[in-house]
Amino acid sequence: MRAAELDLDLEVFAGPFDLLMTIVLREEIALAEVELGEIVIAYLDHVEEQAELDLEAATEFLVLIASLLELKSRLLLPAPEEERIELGPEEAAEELLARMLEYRRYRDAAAYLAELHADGRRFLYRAAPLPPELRRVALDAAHPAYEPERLTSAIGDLLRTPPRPDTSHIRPTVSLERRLRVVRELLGARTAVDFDEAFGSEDRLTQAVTLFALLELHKRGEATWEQGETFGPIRIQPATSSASRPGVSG
Amino acid sequence: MSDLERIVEALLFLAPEPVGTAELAEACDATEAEIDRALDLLGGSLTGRGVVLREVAGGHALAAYPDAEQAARRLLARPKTPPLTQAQAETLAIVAYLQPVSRPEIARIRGVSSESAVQTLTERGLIAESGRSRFGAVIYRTTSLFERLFGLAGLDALPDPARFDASPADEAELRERLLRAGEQRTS
Amino acid sequence: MSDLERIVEALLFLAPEPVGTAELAEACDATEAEIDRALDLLGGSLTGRGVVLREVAGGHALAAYPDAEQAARRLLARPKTPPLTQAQAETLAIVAYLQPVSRPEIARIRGVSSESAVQTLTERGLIAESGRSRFGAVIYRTTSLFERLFGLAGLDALPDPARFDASPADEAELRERLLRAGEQRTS
Repeated sequence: MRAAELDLDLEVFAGPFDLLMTIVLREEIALAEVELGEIVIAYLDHVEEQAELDLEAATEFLVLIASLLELKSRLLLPAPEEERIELGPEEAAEELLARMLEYRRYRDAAAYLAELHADGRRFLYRAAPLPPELRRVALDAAHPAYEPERLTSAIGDLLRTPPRPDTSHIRPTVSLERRLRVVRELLGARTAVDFDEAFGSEDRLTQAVTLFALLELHKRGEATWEQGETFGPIRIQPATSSASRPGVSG
Repeated sequence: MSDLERIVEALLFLAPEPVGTAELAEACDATEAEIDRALDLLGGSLTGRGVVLREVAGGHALAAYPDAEQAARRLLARPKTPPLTQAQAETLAIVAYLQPVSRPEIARIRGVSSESAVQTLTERGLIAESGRSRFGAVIYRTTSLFERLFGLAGLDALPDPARFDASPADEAELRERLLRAGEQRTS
Repeated sequence: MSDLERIVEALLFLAPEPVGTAELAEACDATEAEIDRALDLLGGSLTGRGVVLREVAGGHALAAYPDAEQAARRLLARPKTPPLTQAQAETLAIVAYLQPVSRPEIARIRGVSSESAVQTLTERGLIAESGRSRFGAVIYRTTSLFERLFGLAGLDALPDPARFDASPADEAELRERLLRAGEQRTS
């Protein structure tokens, strides 16, 4: 169902949402008297009835309700004094006119582009791959085109991060919460993670706490992990991506 | 058909992208004037054939003769590319004329957020991100695919945008109407 | 040239693979005998042009006239060298300085997934897959084309990143420091 068809039963109005929008815009109903909160509640009720969220309809609703909210807030809140003095009806009209003219230019250019597109679409280009003998780049046809400095400065950019604060004077702590977050992020982006590859370069304490985090994730059913043999690689998978759920071993 | 013409035809047949005159001259070991002449002759000799010569995206390219489009879509099972929606066409026009242009600027001119149009145009390869503005907003440009699909020899082949401006009479009428509306509201 | 001949020429021009007579007949809504005749005429009319009609396994195909091969090699087998984007430059620098290096490692150092940069650099022949790590991740090295395009006599001719911070003593330390910086970026 489109948001516009949402049935409303409000104090000042009963009927579909888009009709309300229309009469508000025609100023047949004073927007100040419409309880926008009720509309939102009506919409949420409707969403709850539906098993799933129709993203397009939800977006449409948000756009409509947002524009109503803005309109209403403008009605309710007096404009700043100076703004009112500065912008007489004539100036306001001029400003609006300038914006409309600018938009119109691109609206009409858009119509022109749409025509070009309709015409250009009729021409089809070849998409066949090159014959194999032409696919390999000839090394002797290559001439220097890049400055090695580009690479050095790129490495420099990657090295140049604020230095790690010196924490040698305090006992190092590694937060379980943070390790949980790190592992979750990693698992969110990949289908499987190798422990050594991901955390092998961390210090021992971090590795240990990470292992704790893994135990926790396993307990919560968010991840599974396996180790084929003692000291062998540990493979971690998010729970959703693995059909079977091997236990912890090794 | 001269040897040079044959080779130019063969190169355009093979090339996956439009090829510029200078590149053709270099590959054929000929002058640009010679290439221009060969292209002229080639274009002429293709009249009435199944392949046409087009000048697009800063180069020359062969394309199938448009009347074969339907048969080609049947053979290659290629769906027709959908036409542009109003929002997409407007967004594309703004990027084409104002590039490089940021997303907030597009939204300001269109008066509505244009996220989904920008995204679709990016997915279709008609516009592409091209760095960031001073204020960190992603900025966009049109791509050479845009020029190819719209049959534009280059960006400068776009007509002067002033051509789309309202006539002075239209502008006067619009102003008049706005002023009247303003007066009604204040009275 | 008849309409059917034009359409057949257009279809063969577009098709990435040889097309059989029956498929052509279906696409053109014609009989196979009509297609055969159109193909005969088309083959004849292409004599002396830059594109020839070939009968190959599985059907009919257009191909570039063989004498154009040298020019085609000059035009098409030439490396593409558009300016590197920041993402590409960073990815290439990581591979150049740390090779062999795995994709996860590149992502960790850059703090973002670098799939598209890796793909573009691979397509342009600047880096290449070079086996797999112990954990099955693809690892990359730079290619000899890379050395050519950067005018490097060899990998040890890469400039020392000394002017950034203190110079890392060796590659292992450089790797360590890059990984640490990468982690700080993402944290």
